Amino acid sequence: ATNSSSVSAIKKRGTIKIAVFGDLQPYGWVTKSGKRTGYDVYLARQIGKDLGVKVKFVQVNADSRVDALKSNKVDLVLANFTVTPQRKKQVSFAKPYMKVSVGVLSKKSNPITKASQLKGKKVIVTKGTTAEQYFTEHSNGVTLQKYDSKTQQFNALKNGRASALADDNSYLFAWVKKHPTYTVGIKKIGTESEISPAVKKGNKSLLNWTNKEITKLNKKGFFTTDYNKNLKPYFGSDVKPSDIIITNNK
Amino acid sequence: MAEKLLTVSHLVKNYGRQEVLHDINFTVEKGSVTVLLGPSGSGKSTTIRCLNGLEDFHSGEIQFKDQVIKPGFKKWQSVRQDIGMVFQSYDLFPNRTVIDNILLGPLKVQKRSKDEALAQARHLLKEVQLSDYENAYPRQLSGGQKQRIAIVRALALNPEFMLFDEVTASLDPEMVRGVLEVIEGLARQKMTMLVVTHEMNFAKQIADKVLFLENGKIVEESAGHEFFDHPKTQRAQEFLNSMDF
Amino acid sequence: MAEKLLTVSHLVKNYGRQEVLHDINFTVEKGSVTVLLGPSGSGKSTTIRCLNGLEDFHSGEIQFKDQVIKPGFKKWQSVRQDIGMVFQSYDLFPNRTVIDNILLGPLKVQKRSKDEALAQARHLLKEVQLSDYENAYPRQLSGGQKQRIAIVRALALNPEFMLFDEVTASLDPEMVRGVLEVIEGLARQKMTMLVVTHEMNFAKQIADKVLFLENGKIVEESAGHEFFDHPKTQRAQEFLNSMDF
Amino acid sequence: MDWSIVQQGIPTYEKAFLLTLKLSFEGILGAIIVGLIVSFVRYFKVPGLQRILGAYVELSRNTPLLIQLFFIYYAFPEIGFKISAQASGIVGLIFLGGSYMAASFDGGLNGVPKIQVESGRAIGLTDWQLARYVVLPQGLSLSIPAIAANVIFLIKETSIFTVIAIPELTNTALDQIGMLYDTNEALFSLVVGYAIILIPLSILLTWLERRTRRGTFGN
Amino acid sequence: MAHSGINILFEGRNMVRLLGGLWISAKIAAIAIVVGLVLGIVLGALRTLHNPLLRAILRLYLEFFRVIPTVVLLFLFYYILPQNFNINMGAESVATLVFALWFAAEMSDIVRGGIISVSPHQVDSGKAIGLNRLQLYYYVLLPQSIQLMIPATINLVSRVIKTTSLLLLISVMDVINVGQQIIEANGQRYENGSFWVYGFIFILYFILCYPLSLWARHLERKELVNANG
Ligand SMILES: Nc1ncnc2c1ncn2[C@@H]1O[C@H](COP(=O)(O)OP(=O)(O)OP(=O)(O)O)[C@@H](O)[C@H]1O
Ligand SMILES: Nc1ncnc2c1ncn2[C@@H]1O[C@H](COP(=O)(O)OP(=O)(O)OP(=O)(O)O)[C@@H](O)[C@H]1O
Ligand SMILES: [Mg+2]
Ligand SMILES: [Mg+2]
Repeated sequence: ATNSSSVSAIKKRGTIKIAVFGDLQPYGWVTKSGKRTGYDVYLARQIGKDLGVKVKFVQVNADSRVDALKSNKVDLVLANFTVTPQRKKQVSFAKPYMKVSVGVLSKKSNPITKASQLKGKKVIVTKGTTAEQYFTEHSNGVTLQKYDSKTQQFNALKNGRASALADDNSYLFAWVKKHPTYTVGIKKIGTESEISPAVKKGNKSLLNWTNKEITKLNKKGFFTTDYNKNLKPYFGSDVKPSDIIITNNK
Repeated sequence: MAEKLLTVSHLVKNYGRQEVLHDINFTVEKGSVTVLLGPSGSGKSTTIRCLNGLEDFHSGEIQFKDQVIKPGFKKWQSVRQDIGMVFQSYDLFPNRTVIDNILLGPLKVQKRSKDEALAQARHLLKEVQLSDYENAYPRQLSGGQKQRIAIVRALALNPEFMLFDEVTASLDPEMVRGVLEVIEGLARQKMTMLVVTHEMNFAKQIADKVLFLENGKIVEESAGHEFFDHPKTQRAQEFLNSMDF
Repeated sequence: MAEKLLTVSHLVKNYGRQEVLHDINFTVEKGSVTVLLGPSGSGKSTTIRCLNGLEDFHSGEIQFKDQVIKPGFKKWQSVRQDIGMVFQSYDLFPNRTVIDNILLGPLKVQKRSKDEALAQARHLLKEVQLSDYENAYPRQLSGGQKQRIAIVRALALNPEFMLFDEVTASLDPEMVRGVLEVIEGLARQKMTMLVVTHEMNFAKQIADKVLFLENGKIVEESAGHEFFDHPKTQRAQEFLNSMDF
Repeated sequence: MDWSIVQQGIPTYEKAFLLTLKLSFEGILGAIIVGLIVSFVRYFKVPGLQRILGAYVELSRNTPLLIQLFFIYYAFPEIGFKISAQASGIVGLIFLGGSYMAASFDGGLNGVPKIQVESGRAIGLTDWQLARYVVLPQGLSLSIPAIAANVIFLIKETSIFTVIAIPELTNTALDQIGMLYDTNEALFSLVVGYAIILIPLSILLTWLERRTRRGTFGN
Repeated sequence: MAHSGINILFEGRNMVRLLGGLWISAKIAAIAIVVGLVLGIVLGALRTLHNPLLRAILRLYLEFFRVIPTVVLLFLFYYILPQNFNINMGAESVATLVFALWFAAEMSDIVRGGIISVSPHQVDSGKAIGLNRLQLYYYVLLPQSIQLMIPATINLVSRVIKTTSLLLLISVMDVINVGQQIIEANGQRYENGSFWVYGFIFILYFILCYPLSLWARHLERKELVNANG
């Protein structure tokens, strides 16, 4: 079959289908007036503009990002997609535009600051995230509760269904700012990873285009603008831009 | 005159707004057979069902033995032990064997001893020639056999009065005779009975008294043979004509 | 001898492994009434149903007019227009009015003109005294009325041969006469008929020929009166005894 | 499809399978009990209770299990009422299943011919004896096919438990898809898991239906 | 506290968005029901024919859709079809297809049940006046079984509507998905927002399904009266 997600096919179609989150403030979410917004969404709109096509957003959950590409539901994933070796086998990642580690969120009144404290405790994750991956590989006696969506996982934490929640530290920073009774007790667990746009395996044309686009945007300082506009207001003062974004992309 | 077992006075019965029995009066003497005749819908079943409380009635009264029964009467349950009833449709309990059908009343209602009730049940089964079917389930019986068991089930409570509502109407023609013979046997034993039937030859042979009902009224009451040989009303005459082709 | 309309030779019919008709042979003469008698389960209905293809048969052959019918015969649909049948259970289509029931065959099967078929239907309705019920639904009719309509529905196709399978068996006794009178009327008009009935008086009166069936075999074949007055076999004698109480 | 992946997953799916069975069993048992209570209350026309249970039945039948679960699991704790995920699942299944079971029992009890009740009365049975010896045994056996159909329906509904993070079959498969991207293998194991439970039940159901239609339960 | 939470529904365009989500669910259900109804009637009628092969195939079709939970069907169709057969459909089309096929399967069983419950005497007497197979279905079997089928069909319709709640699992922007967006975006301002949002969705579904349930009950009661009368 021909590549229906190649740059020329997209241009011909006049729309690009991009997978984003809908419930992950401040990366991909929907305002009360129904408008999609966030760091990833901002990037997605820019990509659409630079391609000269309309953007059609497809809202995904973490566990459906790979299949959304594989089954041609989307051309590009911009949903806080962390690059991992397993995922590299399934999809092609472009150059990274963010960095991230797994963090652990807990109640301020009963903070968890060391991995050893998690032993025998329940920890909330979202299916298909790097956090789930990490704790599946380094279980250390942790019981995982696996949810489908971000809404569900934070809801469950608020309801006290587990003692901690593990996810990318970048969202956790944002979340605790709005929920001051919680803290990101462990800021980094495991190694630091990168977040990249992803395309279907073998879609060279869109991959190359995206790589060039990221380099170009970097030169223009796009990501700093994006950070200041979409992320900064959500983070506490202890988070620096360099903790999150990658600006020296070669 | 013989002793009266049942007296029905001014019985009125409504279904909703429709009055289906208007001022019914009759008596039943102990040891006699009364046959209730009348066209379809004339109120025969309704009359019989009022007599053992399956239907409430609106006004009038029923005297059964010493018991005076008025509308709203509550103690049917004890009265029913003295009044056996057999219906047109097969009504054995399909989930119980023949013997369990028969013993349910004697054991659970009358609290009689198992041995005694069983002995009587077997005796009755023998009389209707169905001893072999003690442990059969109703579905294994023919229609005629079912109706004979239904009669035994009613008799097992030792009732003083039996009601039969077209008990052969659902049967294959060949099965009818066996059932009627059982009822005839009871008549010979001087069981008091009220019988609704469409079998005219049988009615003629068995009736001490005939009540002819039409539109919820008793329009003729005669001694048995008299009714068949010399019906008084024209309507009864027509009815008899229509019954034998 | 009169012309033969139907000849059945060596007809054998199985239900699964059970053979229910064994080597049935008989003929039906044009304009005659043949009555099929026999105990329940002897195969009367099965015989009749084979004659218009409601049941397949196993071996043997049926000759109807010029048509020779062997097992696996496919063109029943055209044959059936010449053979009317009326069943025991009320079988009018409950979702259609009386007149629609009657006209379905003439209009949809025989593709006759509406005017002509309607005129004939009204004529037939008048003959069975049900002109007033043209637009009634079956549920508004009594059992006897339904059966008379069913007969009309069959006649509306102008069949040369009519089959009746215990058409009065589900009726209230008072309704029976009206239906039998209609069949009698047809006999007087020399309609060829094969009739299964349990009404012995009627059978006696109407039968030109009687076939007595038992266990899937014709055990006796006689002229009408002869059968009732002097049955040849003991089994037929017993059967006749059991039928009149 | 990679069979070695399927094989590796067997122990995980076995656990999920057993959990699905356990939750189904407990939920269905509860639903049957609730159904019986509701049905009896309606059959014997218990005043007051009849109305309350009527409202329950309407709420239960006319809303999706998913929302019922969201409510029990995510929303109720916000107003101070919290139970575990598995308990929420079971409660949800009972809440939903109770009304379906009640309808099946109703069908059975109302299917007992009136003549049966009358002939019980005619031999002098009390209301309670009538229920015990006549209406219940016949009514319950008449409701069996409908109950079996509900059992199948409710077992399938347990797949929705995935939204409250219960590691039953569906949750396990979605997890495998999300984390390891073995979509084909995961869906295969999932379908096999349900098939092992449901195909025998479905065959049983067909048999029960045929049996009832043939009237072997009847007179 | 309860006072403030309910306002989450009236904040911004939240109400309109929720209703928009409901509209998508309703649209998918409606198309699936219409398509499934037609297909189901045809398949149901075919299942009453005495063709063993056809019956086996249609039976298998029914069992497949009856045994496999709808969530799983949605995933199967959403992921497997495009990857293995190179058919590409949007989430909404996949959902519509799955619901239509599922509806048709269940409907075929209702239709078959209705048809075979028409008394065999009716078939006999239809044949006896010479009707052919097609005429038999058209004039006798279908019209007589429709009354029996309607209540069960209404129940099935209400099941389909309720099952649209699963659409969120395949990324359709249905009412629940929208609800989650709202809860997430407003979570910190309304601590018990999820109670009110889920409560509102609960009521929306109830409003859609309750009239159907009343209607089905009414018809069932009418049928009971007809059967006795
Ligand atoms: N449950 C009921 N509700 C309303 N009307 C009824 C009911 N049962 C009987 N009727 C009416 O009461 C009248 C008397 O009916 P009943 O059954 O007593 O007649 P019957 O003489 O026994 O007739 P049949 O010979 O057909 O059994 C009829 O007009 C009938 O329509
Ligand atoms: N569909 C069937 N399947 C199997 N056996 C059948 C079937 N129909 C009839 N039989 C059997 O065939 C035999 C003949 O039945 P049939 O109905 O022809 O008898 P009948 O003489 O018409 O009896 P009745 O007077 O009761 O109507 C019986 O033994 C019956 O059990
Ligand atoms: Mg009566
Ligand atoms: Mg017969």
